[in-house]
Formats: sequence, C-alpha cells, structure tokens
Amino acid sequence: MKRYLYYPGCSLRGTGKAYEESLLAVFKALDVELEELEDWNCCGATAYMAIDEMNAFALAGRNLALAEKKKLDLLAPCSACYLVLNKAQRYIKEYPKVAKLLDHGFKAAGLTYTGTTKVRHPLDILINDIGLDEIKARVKRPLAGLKVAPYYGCQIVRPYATFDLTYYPVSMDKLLRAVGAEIVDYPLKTRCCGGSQKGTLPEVGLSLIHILLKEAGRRGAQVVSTICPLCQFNLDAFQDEAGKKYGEVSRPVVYFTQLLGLAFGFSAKELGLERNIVSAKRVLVKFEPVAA
Amino acid sequence: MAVKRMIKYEVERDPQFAGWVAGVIGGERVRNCIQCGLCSASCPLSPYMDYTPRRLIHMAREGFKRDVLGSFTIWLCTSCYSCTVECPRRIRVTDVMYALKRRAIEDGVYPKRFPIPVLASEFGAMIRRKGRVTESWLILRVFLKTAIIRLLGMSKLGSKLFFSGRMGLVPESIRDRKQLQTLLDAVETHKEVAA
Amino acid sequence: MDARNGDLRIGVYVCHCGTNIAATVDVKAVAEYAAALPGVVVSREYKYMCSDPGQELIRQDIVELKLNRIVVASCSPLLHEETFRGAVAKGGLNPFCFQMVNIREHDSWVHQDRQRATEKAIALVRAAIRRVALHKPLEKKRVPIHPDVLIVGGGIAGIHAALTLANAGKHVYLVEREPTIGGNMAKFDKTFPTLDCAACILTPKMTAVKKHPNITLWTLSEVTEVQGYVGNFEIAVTRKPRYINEDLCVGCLECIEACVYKQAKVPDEFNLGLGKRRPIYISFPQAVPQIPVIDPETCIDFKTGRCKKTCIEACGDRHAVDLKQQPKQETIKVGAIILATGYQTFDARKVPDYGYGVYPNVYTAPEVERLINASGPTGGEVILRDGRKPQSIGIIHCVGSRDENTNKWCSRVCCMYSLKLAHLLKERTGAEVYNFYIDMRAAGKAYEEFYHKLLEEGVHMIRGRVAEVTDWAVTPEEEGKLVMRAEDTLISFVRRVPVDMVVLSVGLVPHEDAKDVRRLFNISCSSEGWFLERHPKLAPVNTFTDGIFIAGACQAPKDIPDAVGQAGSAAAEAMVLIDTGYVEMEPNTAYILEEECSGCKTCIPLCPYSAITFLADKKIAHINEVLCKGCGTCVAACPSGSIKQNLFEDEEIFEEIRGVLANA
Amino acid sequence: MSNPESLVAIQNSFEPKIVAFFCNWCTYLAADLAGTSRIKYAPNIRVIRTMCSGRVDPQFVLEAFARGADGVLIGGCHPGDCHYQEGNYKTLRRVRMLRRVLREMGIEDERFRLEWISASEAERLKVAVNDMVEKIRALGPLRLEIKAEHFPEEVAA
Amino acid sequence: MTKPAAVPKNPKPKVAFYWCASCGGCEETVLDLDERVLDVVAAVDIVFWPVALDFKRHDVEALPDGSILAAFVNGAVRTTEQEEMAHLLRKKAKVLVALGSCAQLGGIAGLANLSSREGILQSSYCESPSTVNAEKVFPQTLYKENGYSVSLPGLFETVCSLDQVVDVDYYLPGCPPTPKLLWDAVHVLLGGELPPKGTVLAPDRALCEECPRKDTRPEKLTLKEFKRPQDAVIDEATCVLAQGVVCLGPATRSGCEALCPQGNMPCTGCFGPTSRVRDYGAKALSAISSIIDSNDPEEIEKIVHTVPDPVGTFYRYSLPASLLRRKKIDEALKTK
Repeated sequence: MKRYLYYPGCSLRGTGKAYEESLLAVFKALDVELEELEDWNCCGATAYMAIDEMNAFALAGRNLALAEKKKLDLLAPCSACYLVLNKAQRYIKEYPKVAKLLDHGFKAAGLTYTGTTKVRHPLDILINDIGLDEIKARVKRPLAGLKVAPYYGCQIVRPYATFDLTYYPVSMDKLLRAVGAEIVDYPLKTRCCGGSQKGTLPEVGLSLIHILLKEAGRRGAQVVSTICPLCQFNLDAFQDEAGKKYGEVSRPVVYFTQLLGLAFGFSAKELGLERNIVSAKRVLVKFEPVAA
Repeated sequence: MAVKRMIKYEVERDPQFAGWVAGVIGGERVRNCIQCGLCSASCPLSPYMDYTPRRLIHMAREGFKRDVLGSFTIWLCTSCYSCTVECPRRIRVTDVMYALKRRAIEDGVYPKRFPIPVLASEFGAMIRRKGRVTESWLILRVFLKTAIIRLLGMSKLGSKLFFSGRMGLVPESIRDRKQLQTLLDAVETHKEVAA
Repeated sequence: MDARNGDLRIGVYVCHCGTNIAATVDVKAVAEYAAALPGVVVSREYKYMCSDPGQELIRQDIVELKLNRIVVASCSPLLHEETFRGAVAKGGLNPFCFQMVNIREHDSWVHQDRQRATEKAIALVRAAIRRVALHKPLEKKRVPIHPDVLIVGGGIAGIHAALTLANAGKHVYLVEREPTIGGNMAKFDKTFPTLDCAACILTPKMTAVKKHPNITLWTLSEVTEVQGYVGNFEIAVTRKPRYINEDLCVGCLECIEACVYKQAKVPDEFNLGLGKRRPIYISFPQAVPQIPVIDPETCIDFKTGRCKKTCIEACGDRHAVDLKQQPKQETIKVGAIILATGYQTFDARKVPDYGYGVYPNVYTAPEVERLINASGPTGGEVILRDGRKPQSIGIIHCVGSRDENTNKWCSRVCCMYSLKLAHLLKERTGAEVYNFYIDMRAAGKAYEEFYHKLLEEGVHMIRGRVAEVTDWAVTPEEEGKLVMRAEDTLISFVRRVPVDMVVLSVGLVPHEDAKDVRRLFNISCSSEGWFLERHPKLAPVNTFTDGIFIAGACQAPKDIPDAVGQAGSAAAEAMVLIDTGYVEMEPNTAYILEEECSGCKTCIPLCPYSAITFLADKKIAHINEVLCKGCGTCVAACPSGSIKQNLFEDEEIFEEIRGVLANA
Repeated sequence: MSNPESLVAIQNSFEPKIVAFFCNWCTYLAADLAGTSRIKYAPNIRVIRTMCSGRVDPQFVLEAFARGADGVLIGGCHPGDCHYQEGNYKTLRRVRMLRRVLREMGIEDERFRLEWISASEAERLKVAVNDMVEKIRALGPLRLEIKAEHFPEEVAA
Repeated sequence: MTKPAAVPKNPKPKVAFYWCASCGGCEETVLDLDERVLDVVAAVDIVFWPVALDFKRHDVEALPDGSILAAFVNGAVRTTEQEEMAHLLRKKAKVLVALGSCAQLGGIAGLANLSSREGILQSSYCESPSTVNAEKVFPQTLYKENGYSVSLPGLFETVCSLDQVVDVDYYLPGCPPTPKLLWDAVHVLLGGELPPKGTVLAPDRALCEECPRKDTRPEKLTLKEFKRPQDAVIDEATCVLAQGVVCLGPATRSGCEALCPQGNMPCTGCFGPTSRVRDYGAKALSAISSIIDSNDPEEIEKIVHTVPDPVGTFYRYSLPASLLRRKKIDEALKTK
C-alpha cells in the first residue's frame, strides 16, 4: 500500500473543503494511505512572499522539516502550497544565503532539514505512482459523454513541476480520459484566473474569469475541471457576477478529484459536490449512484 | 489639460537601487534582459498595468526607483509565473516583482488603502499569530480596512459560502505556535545581523 | 645536453601582445625573473613577438649569442607555435629546441589580479625553461598527399567548393545523401535582398557539377568510415539503391508517368509535405541528377511484390529500372575533406505556444517558401490549408533563436528572409502583413536598404516577441481568426492582432546527426552542435583535424553569400594543401627502447591504430612510426618505462611539473 | 600555531596550487576558448599540455603532489570523443585505480579530479576550476612537500 | 658518473653486514651461497656481522674511516639506532650496498607508512588480541632507576629506505636477493672494476624477459576481473597475468630468474622498478589498470575493486621509496 504525508493547506480547510473530501475519497478508493502532516502550518502562499521573503521561506521550511522526519513524500494538493513548498526547497538548495539564514532558524526551533523532502502533486502521484491502468480498473461508472475543459491554472506546472509540460500540461487530460470523459481542446488551460485580484480589483478579475468560462463553453465543455482551490473558487463564486457584466457564462466548475470520485462510484455528497455555488447537478446527475 | 514633464534627468536615477535589484533573490539576471516584451505579452494582467513588466524591468535596472516603486504594475502581479517560465533570458520576473513589492512596503510608498498590500500584511500578521490562515477572517479584515461598502455587496455570496460549509468561522491554529515564532524570530534576527 | 651541463644557452622572450598580455601580466618582471634562472643567457620582453621584428629578434640572438634553446611566452601554441618554430629554424637551430608558454589565453585573458597573473606567468615560464633544457633536435617526417578531395554535402556550399576545385583540375568526390543536390537553396523561391530567383542562379551550377569531368557525384550516399590522416584519408561510402540504374537512365521520366499510382498520394518530402508525389518520383523538375528514384517504403512492388511494374514496361529497352538494386560500398582515397553538411530548421513544435501542428494555418517559413514557389505544390499561389486566401498575415521572428529555452544564438538569416517573405506574401496576396521582431538585423550588403524598402511597402513592423498564437476571441473581429499577442515595445502596449495566417521564422539548428558526423570525421563541435573552426577569425574554415575543412552553415548559421564565400575559401585551403604535395608530420611519435623492452605486451592492446606489433624474432614490441599518431597512451602504460615519446618525454614532463611548482 | 586566529589567517591566505594536465584537443582548447571569450576563473591552475589525457602517467600525478601541489586536475575529451579514439578511457581506468591509492594515502578525493571538457566547454572549465579551488581551499594545504623535506628531523619522542 | 675509489687488493679486504628493519631473510641469502660462502670467507675479512659473529658497535667505531671495503646493509631504517648504525657504516665503508628490498625501497616493513607512529604503538602494545596491558605501558626511550638509566632506540614516524638516510653506492634488489646476485656482486666488488654509483646490480629489463611463461601471454590481453592467487587455480604453463591473477612481472626488474612464476605464483614486485621508472607502484598500477576490459565507468569501478588493496598490491615493497612515501600524517592519525 502506498503512503504519503498529506499537507492540506489552509484552503482545503476553508473554501476548498470539497477538494479535500473528494481527494481523500479518491485516494482511499485507490488504496493509498494519507497521513496528515502533524501540526503543519500555512505555506505562506503568494502573499507572504510580498512581505518577508526569508520568513516566507522559513514558513515553508518548517513544513519541509516536519515532513523530512517522516521520510515520506509530501502531498500538496493546493496549487499555491505546491508551488511555495517546491520553491522553498529549490531556493534553499540554490541560494546559500537562504540556506544559511534558515539554518539559524531551524537550529533555534529545534528542527533539522537536509533538503530531501519531495513535494508531490496529486496529478503526479496518480499518473506516475499509481498509473492509468490502476485507475481504469477502479472505474464503476465511466463518465461517458461528459465533455470536460481541463483547467490547470497557473502555479502547478509553472515553474517548478517536472511531472508535466510547462506550456501544455496533459496529466489531468489523461486521468479524465481514463475514467471515460471527453476532453475538449482548451488552449487556456494554464491561463491565470486572476488569483486574489477578484477580491482586490474586481473588474480585472472578472474579465479573466469570464474569458475562461466563455471559451470553455464555446469549445463545448459541459463542465470545467480544476485542480486549485482558488481557481475553483473564482470561477464558481464569481461566475454569476462575471456573466452579468460580460455576458452569460453558466458552467459548473468542479475539482478533477470530484469527477474521478463520481467515476469510482461515490455520491455527490461524499465528494462535496453540494458545496458548489453553481450547481453541477444538472450535468452530473446521470453519473451519480442510484440511491439505495 | 495639465502638462507633465516626461523627460528624465540623470540625477533622477538611483544607481544603488539598480544594484539592489540585481542583487535580490531572482534578480541576478535582470541585466540580461533584451527587452523583447515576452513577459508583458504573456502576462494576464498586463492589460491593466501602468508600465508593462518589460518596461518596469528596464526602469528598475536603470535605477528609476521612484517610478518603479510607485508603479501600479507590481501590485497587479498575481504570481502566475508565466513571465518567468517564458522569458528567453531566464529572468525570474516574478521574484523581481516580489522584491519590488517588499521594497515598496518597506519604503512606505505603496497605495495605503489599496487592498493588495493590505491583504499581504494582514495575511502575514495572521500567520505569525496562528500559524494558519482562516480565509473568512482574512477577507473580513481586508475589507474592513479597505472597502466597507463593497463588503456589504458581498454579503449574499458570503452567506452562500457559509451555508455550503465553505466559510469556517472558527479560527484555525497550529499547536506549536511557539516553535514557529522562534523559527521566524531567529531568521529575523540573523537577517539583521547579516545585513 | 641538459640543464646540468654548462653548454646550455637559453633565450627567453616574453611578449606583451600589445596590451593583451601586458595589461594583466607584469611582462618586465617575468623577463627579469627568467633572466636569473640557470642556463638563461638572454631574456627579453617585446611588444609583439609574432611580428617580423619580433621573430628577427630571436633569429639574431641565436646567431649572435649562440643560443641553443628558445622559450617564447606569448599566446596559445595552437596559434603561433609554428611561427616561432620557423623563427628558431631561421636562426639555424633545430625548431624543436623550442618551448612555447601560453600566458595570454591561459593567463592574462582569464585573470584579473595582476600580481597573481604575473606569478602564474612566472611559474609557467620557469617550467618551460626547465623543460626546454631537455629538448632534443627532432626531424619532421614528410608524407606525400593524395591529390583528390572529398566533399560531403551537395548544398550550395558543397557545390561551390566542388566546382572551384574541379575547375582548378582537382578530382572531387561529392557525396550527398538526398536523391538530388541543391540542398536548402533549391527549395527557396527568391533570395534576399536582390530577389533573384534561387533556381535561376543555382540550377546552372548543379548541372555544371553533373557534367564536370573532374567531379564524381554520388547522391543517396553517405560516408560510413573515415580512416587515415591528413593527405592520406581512406573513406568508405555507402551508396543506397535508387532502383534506377544511373548509367542507363536517360532522364525521360516516362516511368513516373507510367506508375500504377495514377494520382500522387505520398506526402512529398521536397515540398515539406505540402504536396504529393508518387512512389517513383523526381524531387523537383531541375533535380540533379535528372534521374527518378523509387521509394521502397511506398512502392507497391516492394510492399506486396504484386505490382504490374508499369515503370519497367515504360523504360523498355533501356532497362534502367532495377528493383533488385542493392546498397553499394565504395572505398576512396583522398588527401583533403571538406564538410558542407549544412543545417536543418528548428522544429516549431518545440514552442507549443505558437500552435504549429495544432492550428492548420500556422506555417513555418520553409513551408511558405514552397508555397510561394512557382514549382511548389500550389504553383506559387498562396492558398491556406483550408483553401482560403489570407487577408492578414503575421510573421514571427526568432522562433527557436535568441531564447535560452530553445537556442541561444541568433540565426542570422531570419530577419532578412522574414522581410523577403513579407514582401513576397504582400505582393502575392495583398494582405496586411505584420512582422513581429525583437531586433532588426540587416547587416549585409544592401540588406538595410531592403528593410527600408519593406517599410515603404507598408508592412507593419511590431517590435515585440509574440507570447502566443490562439484561436480564442475577445472582440468580435477576432472570431474565427488566429490571434497573436505581443507587446509592441516601441509603444509599450500589449497588442492582440487577429490574422488568417501565421508564419514562423524558424531558426537554423545543427543537423540532428551532426554529432555522429563529427565523431566520424574526428572534429569538434561547439556546445550548440555546430562544427568548430580552428580559429574563429584566423582559421574559420579549418578544423583542429588537419586536412578537414568546413564550409557553409554546418559551422554556424549563414546566408548564401557567406556560405559561398566560405566554400571558396575551404576549396582554396584544400588546394594549398594538395599543391604542397606533402605534409610534415609532428614528430611526437612514441618509440620503443629495444634494448630495454621485456616484451610484456602490455602496450599492444592499448593502441587504437594497431601501430604496435610484437616482433616474433626479437620477442619485443615495435612501434610503426607511420601509424603512430602520438597520443602517448602506451608511454604512460609501459610498466618498465621502455616506451618513450618525442616532445613528451617523461623527464621533460617531470621537469615541467617541478617547474610550475618550484617556489619562486 | 596553536592560536586559532592565526590558523584562520593562514586558511584565508591559502591559495591552492593545482597542476592541470590538459589534452591538446579538448580541454586545452577549452582553456584557449575561455581566453578568447575572456571568461574569468581562479588563477590557481598551471596547465601542462599533453597530446591526450592517456599520456598522463600516474607518476606525473604523484610527482605533482610530492612537489607541493594541493590538487591535480586531468582534463580530457568526453567519452566517445577522444581525438585518439579511446585514450580517455585508459585515463579513466587508471584514474579510478589511482584514486583508491590516493585515498589510502590520505589524499582527499577533492584534490584529484578527472573532468571531461570538450573544446567548446570553456564555461564548464571555469566551473570545474573554480569549484576545485574552493573545495581545496576549504580542505587547506596538502603539505606533502614539507613532510618530505623535513623528514630527517622527525625523530621519536 | 663518479665511481667509488678502486679497492686495493691486499691485505684481505674487510667486509661488514648489518641488519636494520627486516625479517632476516637477506642474511639467509649469504648462507644460501652454500659452500661458496667459504670462498667468500677466504677472500674477505668479516669485521662486523651481528647475526653471526660477536663484534660490537665499538669494534666498528674503532676502525679507521673508509677501512671497510664494503658494508652490506639490509632492512629499512625506522629507529634512531638503525639510523646511527647506517651513518657509522657509511663512514667506515668505501662502498655501501643496500641489500634487499627493505634497504633498497623500504620493503614490506615500509607498509608501516600507512599508519602513524602512535597508531603502531597503540596497536602493538594495546590493541593486538594477545596483548594484556591494562596500565597502558609503552616503551620508553629513557628509563631511570636507582641512578641508572636504560635507553631504547626511538621509533620514527616514517620508515625509510637506506638511501633516504645515507648515501648508498649500490643496490642488490630482492626479497631476498638471490644468492647468484649476491655472488656476482661480491665478484664485481672484489674485481675492482666498479659500475657507476647508484647502479642496481641486476638486469635492467622487466621480469617478463626471463619468465618461462612469456610466450603464452596473448598479444592483446585485457581483463574483466583481477584475481588473487589464493582465489585462482593457476595453470602451471601459461602467463599468470593472462589467467587474471595480478602479476607484476611486467613492471619489475628481472634477475631473480622468475622464481615466483616458476613456483606457480605471480610476481609481487620485490625487485622493484627498472632504472627508467621513478615510482614503481604508479607504473605497475598504470599498466595493470590500462588493460581493464571496459569503457563503462561503473563497470571499471567494479573491476578496479577486484584489487582489494591497491597500495598493498602495487607498493608491497616500495612505499617508502615511492613519490608519496607515506600516508599523510594527520590523516594517518585521524584513522587511528
């Protein structure tokens, strides 16, 4: 049985709750054991880097150090967490001044870190550790006929991941195809959703959200599949507002793990699908298990 | 129509600032820029920027500190890393943007009630205290500090999120807050020693 | 005679090389230091040792001061060792009683600290003085040169070099792996900046090659083995079957018409897949040789063995079609080799942002060359893959050039050919043409003027690298179009430009198999994969392997005039070599002390040239001096120290080690 | 010398002496290219040219160490690229065996390096030289020479 | 090209033998002259030979300088006493001959240069399994009791060959040298026609020259594995190295008439290098590793490791005379 350390990050305990629920369900179905990293702290995300770079590395560093003790790969499903942890790990190696400074911190806090922690994304694990054959074998109700726009967002393949192509990632496409879905050609798959700009500069954020949803629709997607809690939040929560401002764009936005979960036979409730603002029920109802 | 002086005099240049930019983490290659504009072209936010990233990089390496730090551009960067990945000269533009944001906050030249720097600092404070971020509280605090009116407009969405269980109101925290603070303090102290 | 003898008279000469050395190394201090070393009779510094007066200084000192050993501290021996050996010989001294010290490339140019650079120079000079004391007079061996020349690659560079040599009366073997010579140039429509027709200027030269009595032309052929050394190369060439007997074919092309394939169905390589051909075909109407070729991959007879063989029927009594033809091995001897293997273009799929291979209306520049070529797949009409005529066209410069994510170098020709395509496309279609460039590089005779002409023609010049080509629209005008997004850096706006056709000006890259070719011929490549010249300025067509020259774009991206110029130069260099009639071999061969060899045979398997044999009668090893290339591997291995090497004797190297380490 | 500060001073002023044996066709040319490209690197190496790295007799390496070198660097063509077809493989075989001897004799791995550097890899040369200089600087002087010279004074207590 | 001064024929020339750090095997060589030893005794006057005759140091000291024709000293120098005796005999003898591998190259005793003095004392007086020494008593160079003092020679940190301590005129190689070589040497010395100083009194070609198996080595021999003699069944007729067993005959001076190969064992190099080689081990290593049959770094590394102890293999008799002479002292201390 495969085991990983699990780093939920703040979002999977807040707006991205459904991501956690569906992720845990899917991994369980695949006989993968996830052990939550004990006493993890916030990765620092993108905002902290703007205030204090070294402390941002230190925040990530504490998690890396805690994980290293366990000698397991660290699973970070949230894009921001994945990027920040990876970046910290890299920069500690690349910049001696970062390493030196953190060393002081680690010593004071009674931690040790030698740089061996591997930070992994669920896509990476599903494709490379588990494999498409294994995933196909678990499918109970294939998502036949479901047209999906695979939306990766920015921070997964850019700039530190090595498991997929930077310009044109395909790992999620492969996974969803493996469970029977139809993937529409979606050249915007790594375009930015605007991140926190929706909150800070609404007009900017809304236009980015709108174009993403509009193009998904134009290419025939019934549903947009995401891998990032912030992307999902932006596209889901502000869809209404974007539609009002730039023209109707109604499209459910779900996590790829929710789609995998459906195919594995979990119920909408188990996968947190009911937490969506824009209901996915209409599109996905036919794949739901018949109530016992 | 008001007329603005556009010419730049050499005295307005701050060579030290230029040197500082080239010395920050990720800034080591700014002098390699060939001004092709690929960063601007690949940036999802460049349509809204006052200076395109390409221009900003050149202004920074030439030392036009006031214009660079006063620019809206740095606050629009969402860290999507498109520019960093695409740059044909392998300049870590995103890291440079981070450094400029930090410098602007340090020098106190950022737009005070503009929400992004506020978000960033509120975020930082929350982590220092609790070790984790509770999104609902974070958003609340940012809006309280910047735009109360808009917060009221958002109440509908807020309640939707709350009822779908996506808005936890109980603040999250880590167990060993002391360890985290010791870590951050130690880094902080040595940073000063090193500087 | 060595340092321990009283009759040693060493002259030391330290070169300033203008300020190249003197700026970093205290030349005077080095000369003064050397003057005090045992055996040194005279130690001088001079502005330019390699100049005539500098050389004369050495000659004069040898005569007047009766010097018997010379040390020159200046640049790399690869550059001027021969020069100074010559000066030493002029003084009446054996040229090998000389040692050169590299204090420029290895010292002044790579260090900044004057004191430490001077210390290094002193150490190196001291080592050379200690070493040269042990030098013995040596003789260079002369080996006659075979007068024939091999040219690899039948593009414009290879063709030009072949004709130059052949016209001078040398016999040339021209080996080309494609079915026709002509190379890339044969695919172009017009050439910049004069806009003369490529075919019109190239095809006469191609025909001349075919007709020339001094040229043996082998197409569909590849060099598979290279043995020997300068003046005496032995080359094996594999000639792939054409399935048409070249000696019998008259070039009537009736067999092509007679093919059972009534319609051409196979994607045509020469037209980069934009057109179709039959399994029996000729690359293009002016191909040389004018002989069809059968592609066994697509010919029905090869696949099923059940073809009506109408081609054979059509050939009739001539019996030129020979489906049983087998590959043929040829072995030739040549004295010099010119490599003119050219380039390939960058694979645009490696920049997925531009959508090549995804959007049908994104083309590479070579494809557009065929598209606008009168003998191309559309007869010169610019029609898109979907049948439309483009109303607006965007040309992206520097695709696969000037980018650390792909290739760092500037491909040198793209600016100009992009302008040429812009002109031709505008002329043929009347479309709006947008050129997205980073910098305009039009440094060539009449190039800048061509750029001006384009500006006058109203082509849009947008200075900015395109981030992406997509098919999603923001404005209604963009619907159904390809949208190019770039910053117009001269205005500082990001612009979105919708077009019907995108042309990618792909850069020039080394051939995929350039590394194999390099190994085959034992020459070097730059880290980018281009063949490395001996010196970028002074020996641009020579390689580090004597007798092998390079011409054209296999060395670096080049336009036609430069490729032709270099081909002429390579031909001239080859000619100089041949007309000298002999080569002098470096006397750095290994030799065996017969009285000392125990016959242990350790050395024998180590020699890659089988130069070491075991003498059955004497029961000792023997080195064939002609076969020995002087690597010294056997010398280092000989367990009883019974193999020695001229110019690199153990004692000489030991002295050098002691010299560089001795405390000043 | 018991004063740690003076030790530190010596450590800091210590400039490693490195004897380099470069083959004529690859690494020597890379060093020439570094020159023509004006690439700067540490001035601690003294290059001795041999036609092939295969000419480097293990005796040369030992002589260099015995005569006061703090490091020895051998530069040859990349595997498969030897101008003499296979000389560099013979070098590799000897170097692997010699390294084991040096280890047993207390000479650290960092002091003896074999690098494949082709004619075009001036940058790689720079990196290798600088890296070697720094690593040896950290180790301190080898001081074999001093030991050899002072031998007769070394008497039992 | 200086030669030691010619030796007068009468009266009977004086000869001395001495034994430094060695096993005594070289002294056996003298006895192995068989009845010829009587001829030697008849021809010379042995004035000093601690192993056989009861002369004391003061007897030698009493002789005038240069009065001994030849002193044969075997064994390496590793104690103060040995050093003193080497100097004394050098002073008294016209010709000083280094007898055997230890005197010539440091010999097997010289492998002590892989350790420090401290390490050697520790292991001999504390750590060796048969030692009981709870008080950790070490030999003292000076011991006083009741106003008397007893002294012991001091132990050097580094073992030396004889010529690293005193000037040596000739070398007789071997562990031990063969009686024939000794006999020839005595003849040469008595004959008065002396070879150049520094000559090794043995042929200057490598051992393969006189090895009876020479013709059986293939012309192109390369090896995938090196074996030790105990791990191989060695064919009696064919080249030992060709059978994969490390034989150092190619690197070793001849003159022993290939005794070891004749006894079906590989040459281990006791005769040392030829005159053209400065460092025996380096050359032997170079030759042996050059014929490794692989170009793959990993495989090479594996093959290289089939020689379990490279220093012991290539420098078995010559470590003190090698270019490096000894293990770096601080490193040697560290490992102890």
